[in-house]
Amino acid sequence: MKKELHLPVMIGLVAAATLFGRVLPTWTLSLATIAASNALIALGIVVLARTGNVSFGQGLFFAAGGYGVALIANAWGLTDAVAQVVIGAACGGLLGLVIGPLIARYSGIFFGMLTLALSMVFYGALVKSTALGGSDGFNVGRPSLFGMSFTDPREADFMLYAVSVIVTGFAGIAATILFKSEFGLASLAVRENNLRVEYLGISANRVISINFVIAAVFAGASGAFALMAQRHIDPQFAYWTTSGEFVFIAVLAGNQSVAAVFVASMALELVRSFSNLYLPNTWQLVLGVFLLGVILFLPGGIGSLWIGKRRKRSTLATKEPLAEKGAAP
Amino acid sequence: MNRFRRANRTVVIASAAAMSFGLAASASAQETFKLGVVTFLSGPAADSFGVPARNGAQFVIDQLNKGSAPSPYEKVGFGGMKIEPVIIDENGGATKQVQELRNLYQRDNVDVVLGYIGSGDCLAVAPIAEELKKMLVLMDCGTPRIFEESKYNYVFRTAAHATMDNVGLIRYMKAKNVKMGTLSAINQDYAWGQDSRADFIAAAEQLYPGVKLQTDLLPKFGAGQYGTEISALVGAGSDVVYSSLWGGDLQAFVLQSAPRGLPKRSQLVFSAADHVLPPLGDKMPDGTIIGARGAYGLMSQKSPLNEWLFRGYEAANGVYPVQASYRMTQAILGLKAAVEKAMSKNGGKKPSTDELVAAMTGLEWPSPGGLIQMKLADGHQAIQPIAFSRTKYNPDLKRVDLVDIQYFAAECVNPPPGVKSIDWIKGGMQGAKCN
Amino acid sequence: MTPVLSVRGLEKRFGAVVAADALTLDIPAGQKISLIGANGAGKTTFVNMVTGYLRPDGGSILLDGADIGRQSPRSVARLGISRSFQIPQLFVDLTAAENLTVAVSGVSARMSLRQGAEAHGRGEKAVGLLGRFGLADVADRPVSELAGGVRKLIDIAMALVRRPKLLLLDEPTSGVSAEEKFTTMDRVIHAVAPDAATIVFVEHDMEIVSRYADRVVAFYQGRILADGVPSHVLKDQEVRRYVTGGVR
Amino acid sequence: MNFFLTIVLDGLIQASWLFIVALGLTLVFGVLKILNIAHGSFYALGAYIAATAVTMVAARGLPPAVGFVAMLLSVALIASAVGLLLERGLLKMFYGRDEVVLLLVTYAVFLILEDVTKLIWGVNPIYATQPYELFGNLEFAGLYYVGYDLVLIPISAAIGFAIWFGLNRTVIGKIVLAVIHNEEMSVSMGVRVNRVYAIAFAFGVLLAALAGALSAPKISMQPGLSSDVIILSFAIVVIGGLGSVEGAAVGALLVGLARAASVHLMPQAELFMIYLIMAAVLMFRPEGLFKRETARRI
Repeated sequence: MKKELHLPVMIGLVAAATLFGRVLPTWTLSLATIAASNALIALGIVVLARTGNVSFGQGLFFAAGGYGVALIANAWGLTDAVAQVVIGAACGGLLGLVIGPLIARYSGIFFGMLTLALSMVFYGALVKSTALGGSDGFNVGRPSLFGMSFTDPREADFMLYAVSVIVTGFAGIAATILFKSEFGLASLAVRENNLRVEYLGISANRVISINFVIAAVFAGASGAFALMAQRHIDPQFAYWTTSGEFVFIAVLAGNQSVAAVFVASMALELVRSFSNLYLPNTWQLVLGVFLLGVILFLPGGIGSLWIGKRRKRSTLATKEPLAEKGAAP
Repeated sequence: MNRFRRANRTVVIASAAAMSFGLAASASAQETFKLGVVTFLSGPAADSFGVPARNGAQFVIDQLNKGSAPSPYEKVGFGGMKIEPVIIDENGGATKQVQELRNLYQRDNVDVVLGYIGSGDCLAVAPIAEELKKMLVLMDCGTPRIFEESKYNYVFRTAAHATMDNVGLIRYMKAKNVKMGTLSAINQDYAWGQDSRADFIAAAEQLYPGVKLQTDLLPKFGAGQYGTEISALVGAGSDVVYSSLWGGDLQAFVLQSAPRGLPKRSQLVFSAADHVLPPLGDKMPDGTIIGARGAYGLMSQKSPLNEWLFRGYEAANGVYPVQASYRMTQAILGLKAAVEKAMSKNGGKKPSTDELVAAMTGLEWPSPGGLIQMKLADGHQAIQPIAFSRTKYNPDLKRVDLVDIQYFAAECVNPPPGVKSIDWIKGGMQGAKCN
Repeated sequence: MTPVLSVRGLEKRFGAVVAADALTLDIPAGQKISLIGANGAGKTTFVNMVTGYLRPDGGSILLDGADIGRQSPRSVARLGISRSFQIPQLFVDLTAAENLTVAVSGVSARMSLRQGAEAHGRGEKAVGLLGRFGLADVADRPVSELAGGVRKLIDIAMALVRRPKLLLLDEPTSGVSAEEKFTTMDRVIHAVAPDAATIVFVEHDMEIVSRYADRVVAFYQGRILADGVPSHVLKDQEVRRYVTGGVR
Repeated sequence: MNFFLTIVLDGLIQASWLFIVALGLTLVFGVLKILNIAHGSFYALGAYIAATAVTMVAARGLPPAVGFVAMLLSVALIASAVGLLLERGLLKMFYGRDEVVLLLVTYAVFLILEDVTKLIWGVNPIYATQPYELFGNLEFAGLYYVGYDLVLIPISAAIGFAIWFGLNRTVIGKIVLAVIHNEEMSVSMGVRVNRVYAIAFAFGVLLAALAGALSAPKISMQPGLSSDVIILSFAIVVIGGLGSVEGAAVGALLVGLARAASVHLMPQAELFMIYLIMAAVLMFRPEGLFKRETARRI
């Protein structure tokens, strides 16, 4: 279990994945970009889930990041991709800082429902705000990188792909380190028995809040990517089905491998788009069956395909009866 | 349907394979014209707009490929090239649509993408097509913002935007001197509802100075049950109740409001209601003033083209075509006209995207709904005539007839080039030519 | 010298049930005190109130003369009162060592988000503690695979990590077989000795009580029935009737 | 005063169907600990079946009253069958997994049912208004109300009472309650939990479908009917307290009245209202209004 993580290897993987984009057919580039940014937010959900809490409202931070970036971009004409990611992450993180401590004391379904409620309130506010285009949202210009602007579609797509893969990759590395850290262990402890954690003089709420903020930062950055990839933002970013999809990816991936999150979100995108092409009338059905299949045959998530039978350490595959989680003292 | 799918599957696989060998360029088909068609096949807009639009597309494309459309469209397909449609579901939000648009252009190598009903989707996909330098024909979506907020070279909209729906409606009410001292409104709480409401009220203030807005409701999209709203509206008892509701919401609203006496207390005015007449039948109260976002369906003007669509579509689908079917038709016919114009210039080769764009810009073509003119936004935004009428149930035919229909010329209800719609309305609709 | 813990007129009731009725009790440093009483006599309630899990309805709890009656379990723990649980409260999916490691890293003001527990020898400290309870061999096995007696010891070991001024053990030998109970208790007392001088343990088994306690407090319906050296208290008539008689 | 009465009456009409839906959701959660996202789809299913039944009856030229009865019966039969089928055939396989996983399973079911209903009934709107005229109209506070709407109020009250009675006064009900409150205990007492699960889920589906059927005559069935219902009933159940019948009742009333009030007083707020209430309730009473604090023995 206590195997060393090889930083160089992981960085190498990220680099390889980035260069791989060179040989990918163009249409997969933007697909992979979306997949990467979805993976980033799903990763945040996994991080948070290690404390036993699943957020059904990540759309809130996703949208916060997206709108933050979009507004700043349109106001000051700031188009640099990296800067936009940073802004997105900051917007998400700040909101997380405000909300995290407030809802850290809830657990289980209540945590999920509260996050969902908050994101839906935000959604309502966005639909109302005609200044932001209401439910139709508004567009932003294409991103640049370090002063270079990309007019050739393929180059532009590759630039986005590269940035998103690199950022998501490093987020993944950070997460792996976090999971192995003291704090990561304490997070698992909170999931298992937050009462004992308190009795050890550790603040379970603080542990949850910190993980929550990390998840919010990832979500905000992810929002920035989604915005850059589609140059358009609307309240759908904050809608409950959007958040649901991210949880969907997190569960699909399981939490045994960070790479699995990326694979899962790529798989989801592919299934969705091909079923929509060949079965335009029944793509939802295909999606549903696919989901059931994965949950049924890969209980540990897609990750379990190559991680194999390691000791169960899953956050999303072990059942805790609500009775215990209902009322934390 | 099946035929279409099988056809394009092989092509896609082939082209995908080709691309992965890095020869993406050479992957487009020779003597066929590959047309991406995007419309709602699921979700709330499917029944009212999406599916009628798809049926329209299938009817027209079949006819064109058989070469059995009336003049001036008798040529087979697009200038001899068979049309090969790739049909995609528009449901699932702008994010998904942007991705699907990219896939259509880059993976499936369609020559042109045509469709989109949701305003949000149109706003989202337009800039992407522009970036990819691929031609995009928006067929329906309502919001004027698309060309008023930005400029596009590769994007066209072959139907007039929503401004004329409400300007025309007010003009009609004035013409039929409908009394409107007080007004109540119920619109869905999203862009279409909010914009329509704004346009209608603005136009009303021009032609009905001193009109008093009483109850102004914005129920959630897809609410389905309007008991409370109806109480509020009946309670207010205004002269006129305006609504831009559509589809299931509109049907539910009519079904629930009729027995509660709303039609008796107030004149109902629906800006886009033709598509609910077939399903509602005798449930639609007589004397309701309705628009169809064009001179469509039962309000369409007699012409060989219109006969062709109306009868043919009815025969194929069991119901007569409504606005979405017409709008799809006029989009496809417009594209056909552009393709053939371009080919006449370049000596009959399959035109390049840029040749197509040049041909489409400022184009005019006859359609079942009347003459379409790409007059606004430097020849990228269409204007078209529109009609309004009152409902009257016809027990013999068991369907709602439309009586005292009045037409309005395109220039009468659409802003002139270079003026923002809302400013035009608020400025008293200067330069409107209403003969 | 002021007692480590002094409780004054402590009140707590659950509906009709009186769990603490004007409890007053002083615990000087260095004592090993056993709380006895039938089920529902208020022993565990007392422990829960002292450690901040339950809010007393009235009265005060002083630790070294400072009132801690309104503190949360977390701050009480930080102030120097630790406890073990009747039902061991462990992180069952983690290994024994990891359980202790969480406890150890909890002592430091802030936990590292980068370094693993191996850093600053916290892992060793954890394993060391396990060793002291003779559990070194199970260090890397998940708690879910361990027997009840072992869990009990781990639970106590975790309570010890903060070297508490006052250690409360809730039925340390419950669920331990009759023949093992003395060895277990010897282990506990021996293992605890270097870190915690003052110990309060809730106990049902009178043999344990008389062997390990140097003072016994008998509870009945939230009141203190008797308080003194075991030999004396265990002979008390009322205690015989209401407490030891009532022990299965 | 009249104005106030109007709000109350409108609120009650709203609450009546919301309550029936929420009741099913809360029951399923209470017993199976599943937050069933597909619940809305069952509402839609019920509505579609009802419409079909009514149109078939009307086609035979029978009076609307027959249609009304026919629709209720057919929905009751089909829905409970579907419920049993799903629980035994699908959900069973996922018991013991985390809440979230189960939630996603129901999400998948939701997606599948969306398309299945589409495949069966197509996308063209269907409806069956005959029963809507069944109870005439009557004037109240200067407004016309549809008898049918008003009749829904006692109907849903009756259903609510029946469920409450069934749970608290019958053996099977007591067993179900036992499972709701302490599953381990009831298992040790020899309760066949699997059976309780099947029954409870079937009942939940039945209630959702029934609510759909009852609203069918006044709405038009079309794709996307379900997603709005599910969020509403979530809100209600969370407000009332997951797994509590009284909670569902109070939650439904709260939401119904709040909506009515906002429409009459400040239409702008209508979109938020429910979520605000939900967030507020969760903030101050995380377990919802009617859930006992489950203190934990240590």
